[in-house]
Amino acid sequence: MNEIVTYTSPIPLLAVLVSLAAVPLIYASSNRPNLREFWTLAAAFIKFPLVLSLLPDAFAGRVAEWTMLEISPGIALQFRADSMGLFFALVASGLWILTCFYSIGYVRGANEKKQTRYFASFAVCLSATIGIAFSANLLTFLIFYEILSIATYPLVIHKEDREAMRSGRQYLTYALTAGVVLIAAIGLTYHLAGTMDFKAGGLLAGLDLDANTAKVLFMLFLAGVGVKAGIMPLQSWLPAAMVAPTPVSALLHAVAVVKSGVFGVIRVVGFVFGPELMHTAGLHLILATFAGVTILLASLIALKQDDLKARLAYSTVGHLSYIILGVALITPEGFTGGLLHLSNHATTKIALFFCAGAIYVNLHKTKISQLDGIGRVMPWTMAAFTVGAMGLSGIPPINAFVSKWFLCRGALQADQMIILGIFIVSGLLNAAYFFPIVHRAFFRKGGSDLDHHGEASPLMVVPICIVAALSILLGLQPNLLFNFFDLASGITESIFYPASTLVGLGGTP
Amino acid sequence: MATLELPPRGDVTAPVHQTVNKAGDPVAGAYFIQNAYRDAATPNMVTVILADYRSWDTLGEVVVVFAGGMACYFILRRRES
Amino acid sequence: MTPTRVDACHIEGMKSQTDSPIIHVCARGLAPVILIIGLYVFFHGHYSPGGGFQGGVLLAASFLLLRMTLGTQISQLVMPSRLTITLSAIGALIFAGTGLVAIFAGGNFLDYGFLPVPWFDPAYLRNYAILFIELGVTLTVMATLVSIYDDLLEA
Amino acid sequence: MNTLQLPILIIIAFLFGALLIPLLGYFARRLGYITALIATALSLFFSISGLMHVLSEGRISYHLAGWMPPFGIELILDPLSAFMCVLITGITFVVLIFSGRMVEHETPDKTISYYTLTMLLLAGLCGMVLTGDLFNLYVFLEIAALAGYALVAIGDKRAPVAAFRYLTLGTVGAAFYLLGVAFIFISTGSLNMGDVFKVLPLLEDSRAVIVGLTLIVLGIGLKMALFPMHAWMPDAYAYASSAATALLAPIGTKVAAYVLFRVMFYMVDPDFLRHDLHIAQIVGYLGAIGVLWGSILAICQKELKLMLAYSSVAQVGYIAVGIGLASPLGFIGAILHALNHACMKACLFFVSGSLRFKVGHSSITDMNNSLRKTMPWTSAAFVLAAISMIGLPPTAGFFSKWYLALGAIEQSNWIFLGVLLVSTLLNAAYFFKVIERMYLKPQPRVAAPSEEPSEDPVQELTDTTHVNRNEAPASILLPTLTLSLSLLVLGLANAWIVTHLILPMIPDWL
Amino acid sequence: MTELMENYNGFLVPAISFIQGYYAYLFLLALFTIGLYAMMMKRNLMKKIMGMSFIQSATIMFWIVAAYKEDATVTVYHQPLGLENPDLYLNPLPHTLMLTAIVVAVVTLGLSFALIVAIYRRYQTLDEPLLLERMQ
Amino acid sequence: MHWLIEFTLFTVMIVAALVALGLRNLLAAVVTLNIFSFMVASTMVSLGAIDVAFTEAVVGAGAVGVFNIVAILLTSRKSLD
Repeated sequence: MNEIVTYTSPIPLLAVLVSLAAVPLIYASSNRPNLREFWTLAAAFIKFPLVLSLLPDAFAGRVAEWTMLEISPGIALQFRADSMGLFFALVASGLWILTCFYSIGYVRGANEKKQTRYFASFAVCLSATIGIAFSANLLTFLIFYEILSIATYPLVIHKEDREAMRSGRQYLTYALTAGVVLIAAIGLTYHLAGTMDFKAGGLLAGLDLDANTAKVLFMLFLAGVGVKAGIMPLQSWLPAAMVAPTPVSALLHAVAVVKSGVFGVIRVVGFVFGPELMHTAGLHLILATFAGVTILLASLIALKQDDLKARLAYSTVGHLSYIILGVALITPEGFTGGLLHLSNHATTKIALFFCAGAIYVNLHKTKISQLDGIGRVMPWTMAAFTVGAMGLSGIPPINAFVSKWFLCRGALQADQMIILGIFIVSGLLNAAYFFPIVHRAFFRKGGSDLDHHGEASPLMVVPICIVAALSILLGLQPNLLFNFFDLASGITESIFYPASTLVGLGGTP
Repeated sequence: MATLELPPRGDVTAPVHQTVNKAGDPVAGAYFIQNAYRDAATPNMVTVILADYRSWDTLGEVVVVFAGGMACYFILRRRES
Repeated sequence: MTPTRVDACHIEGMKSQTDSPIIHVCARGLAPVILIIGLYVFFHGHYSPGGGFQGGVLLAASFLLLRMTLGTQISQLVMPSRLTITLSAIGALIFAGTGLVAIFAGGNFLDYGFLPVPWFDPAYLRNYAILFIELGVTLTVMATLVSIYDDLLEA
Repeated sequence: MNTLQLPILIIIAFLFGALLIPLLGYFARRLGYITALIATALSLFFSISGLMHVLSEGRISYHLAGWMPPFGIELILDPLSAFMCVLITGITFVVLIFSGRMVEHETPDKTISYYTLTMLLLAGLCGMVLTGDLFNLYVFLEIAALAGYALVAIGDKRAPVAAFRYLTLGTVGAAFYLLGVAFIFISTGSLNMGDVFKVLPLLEDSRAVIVGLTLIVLGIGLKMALFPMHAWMPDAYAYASSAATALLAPIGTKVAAYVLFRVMFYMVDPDFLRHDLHIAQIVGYLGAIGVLWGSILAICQKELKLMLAYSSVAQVGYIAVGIGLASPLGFIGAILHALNHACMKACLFFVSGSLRFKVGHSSITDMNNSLRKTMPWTSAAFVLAAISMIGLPPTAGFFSKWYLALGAIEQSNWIFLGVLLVSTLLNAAYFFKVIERMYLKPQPRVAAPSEEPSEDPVQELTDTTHVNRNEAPASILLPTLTLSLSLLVLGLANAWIVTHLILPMIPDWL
Repeated sequence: MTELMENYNGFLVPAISFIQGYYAYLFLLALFTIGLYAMMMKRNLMKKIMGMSFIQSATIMFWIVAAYKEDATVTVYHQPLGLENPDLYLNPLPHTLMLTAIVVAVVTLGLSFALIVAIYRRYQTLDEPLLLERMQ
Repeated sequence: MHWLIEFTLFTVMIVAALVALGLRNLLAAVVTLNIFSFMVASTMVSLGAIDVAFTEAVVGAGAVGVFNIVAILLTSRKSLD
């Protein structure tokens, strides 16, 4: 176990900038679709290795850092690839590659307009997401958070019809309000602490904060990041934003944007307030209440949805709160479980969304009631869908089971039987709203209109299968490929045992 | 009511009429009376102040006049000749 | 309210020559007197109330009198409309130029003590410099007032 | 020339420009524009070297006509005024490049007098900024105001009425100011701001001084369009010609705000400002109301220029809020916002000007998504400037709000904080309304007759992708893009600006 | 009788000296208010301009009153009086300033007339209700 | 009792101002305005500001008077109030 050492390296910056640099290229080649999509792919293929290359250092307790410029006296625009950020960046950039291929298949298949703008916005969104992941202080975080809000707007209104515009307005209202509240929260934090740097264990930890101040501040933060994380009174933009093309829903509204919100919650809990302050000021109860209510309500609402993407959206709302509830437990196991669920939910949910998109492009069906018998037409797709559904319901071989397992252990550790109950009940509800779809797909006879259709284009099916396979692999062996498990437990350790301030070299304490 | 705090009309002891102000700096009015003739050999103090001590104000005034003329020209003339 | 014929007559009446011989003669006689008074006020500004501005207004008054009585056409001969703006710019330039000369001579802007006129002692240098810049003031004020009158009638 | 002459050179470059343009324009009309450009470039050069001189060697006190301050008039070039001069001349330079074509287009037979008035306006504004004498400030205020009234009066059919309202209110403002100066003068015996600063603490609790200051603030508030006194501004800016609006809107109100700064922070005794006198707070609260009121009215507007003008009411409110905070952070926020807002507003008015130039109107209701085809760069510049106006990072607009918000938090002034945050949303409401129309609203079924006739009307109805590009000419487009990009640069470089330019201007006592 | 005298000394003398000292300010305040009233309430633009000129005159007079000294002469150097005692001459500074202010006021009035003419040319009226009606 | 003269002048000044505002015939109002202006000038003389008084007289009777009349003749002579 060694001390954390920071060293200067431009890699975090490059990882942020690479997709941003692709934007002008994408615009320049707007008349040549193949070249344009080549730039997107190139950015994706450069970004992921860049992020990956930071991983060994993180395990060795070395954190790459890059200070760009002072953005306000005493506060720099600073990137730091600590293990928490790396965790999120890996998920986002890794899934971007798959989404790229899928997007190409999707937009060509669906004959979308404005493809250039679509790819450009997508690239900006990814930059912002990686920026959020790597930001070393609250102001940097805020900047990328707002960029993400704005860059997603063109994607939400992509269809440019009345409904899309209404959703876009709703989305902007929520996102900007959140940003504004976040400004207040960050300003207050800066005023109280005199610093903005994220610190494992909490930058407000040693400040002897008054409980009421802490509560107000926490509520501000919660409102700020909670909007993106879809916590219950603030969730309604998310189902509305499902008018966006499916790859957008898949990557952004299941992974990048909403996970940025969740990531923000984790940052706030673990790096701004710290477990101790959370306990002493009773903040974890507030968080847990919100998250618990969200899980149950979202699952119940999802049951009633007939639109496939809407059901997935509410399921997303519920699962985001899983992560938050895990974090709110303030136990090491719960925290680890939450982090793992962040990555696991990403892979499974993206598989589900990909499937929904493939169904839409191939069969132009969006309603669940229309899905009778499509399992025979699109076997691979629906198989992947089944894998995702199993995962989210918490059935063992899939990766989401692992995280749920840890979450439950965390609840036990914290002696919170109600929370344990919530986990179990919502697992059942998940199964209740996913398996009817699977049932319809495979065990009901479809209409005659399905006869002339086959599987979707390979550009879409292959990514779907890869994600599904990934879900299973990660379920069997959580440490495979990217050592997500070690990373998660390392983060947990650094937050809960800040005395040692290190990232574990594999393995829990 | 605030006028009540002003010195009454014709009060010789008003701050404006002193040679030094409360902070001990000289006051302009008395200096002008005492030195205008000496500085510019012109008996009319107002002229001296107008055109020498505060000639920048007067230049401003001339420019105001010019601006007024130009403004009327701009607004009313249909075409520049 | 549309422009009535009366109003139109006024406009025409103001631009053309007046019919009344009394006004005609009086104005013709009065204008030069006002001109002289204006010049006197301007030159005597050092010793009594008066100076550039008042002189300029009086000069302008004499021209305006001519314009009002003789009509715009004839009074162009005394003071052409197209010259007014130029004259007023020249007047202001005289003032500002004096200041600029002081800068080039090494002093601050408008510091007449530095004007490169060697044969005066400073007080008298200031005295004459004041007269000189008052000339600029007079020109500008006179020209501008005439110009404003012309502009009003132009409409 | 001696660097100590810099303060006067900044002003007389404009002054001589103004006086020479009618003379040179006599020979060739084109010379007017060229002279204006040269004068502005010279003044910009002098301002920048003045700023550098001030930062390295301290303030310059320039004694006009060689007389010491209480007797003669003093020009002060300190970091604040130098910064303001650079701002004014820099923005104006860009605006002049922009207005070359615009003026030819809008007032083709009045270019000479237009540029003369422009130069006079700038001479007046620079004079106001640099002077250290209360009465001299009045004179230059009137120069700037007269030129401003005239510039506003030409444009729309309703422009003269707007200009008349501007004139009456502006004159009342100037009269208030002059009366306030009379109170101060009578109580202290001096017109020099430095002298007044020294004497005011010795006059204990004099009501005359308080009334004088109130009158001054009232007068300047009128010029600055502070909330209840903003009635003249929207109409004046909306009905004036595009070139005139682009010139006046970014800097006109800023200079009035600057005067408020001078009076509040450099002339008045600090204890006075903080404890006895609540003028600063009142200004702040008025500004806060103005922020909300201006934004709400801006949402209701259907015409782009009018909307921008109302948003100016709101933006002036931010500066007033910064004054009301009376703390270093508020000071930084207000000054930074003056800079940012000047760039943003200039850019936005450039866009509305280009729209009028090319499309013929700037009505929001008539906008549709053909704009993104015909004028893609202009639309992009608008979006960037709008984002900055809303105050989203990393554009410039965010950071001024950020400092103001920090200042409000520091003083636990939750009302100001709330206003700042709510206004962000209101700004977003009206700017996204425009952006939505610019990019998303489908073209009408029947092409409007005022639009340029297309060769094949049927095709235009069915297919929007074949709209020809019809971008504004380079001399209009380039300044627009430059300013919109400068917003990003200003945002990223704001720390540098704050530490190197703004921190030196904060008075010690603050 | 003595009562009346006491009354005179105790009340009237201060009252008269108060009036003597401040009546000018109060008159000017009234004039200023009249001007403001005219500008706000009068509907004819010409009347508004008159109100404006009242405001300007009031402001200018205010300064002139402030420059007044009891028992002092005009601001022209007079040999027998000498220059040493400033109390013998009126304060020339406000006079100078007001000279400038008057010029500014005149030019502003001139410009406002120009605007009025321009407005009349477009709308054929100077009365605000009609004007607003025709502006629609 | 010098100040009583001024007092009278001030009174006439205010009355002239009110009358000028009240008159519906603008030409008459302008003449009243000239009376007002003359009163101002007289008050200034009484206060010893001869330079200013001279200017005010020249301007009030000359420039502003002429402009006023021209403006009224060019526009309308009647006023609503």
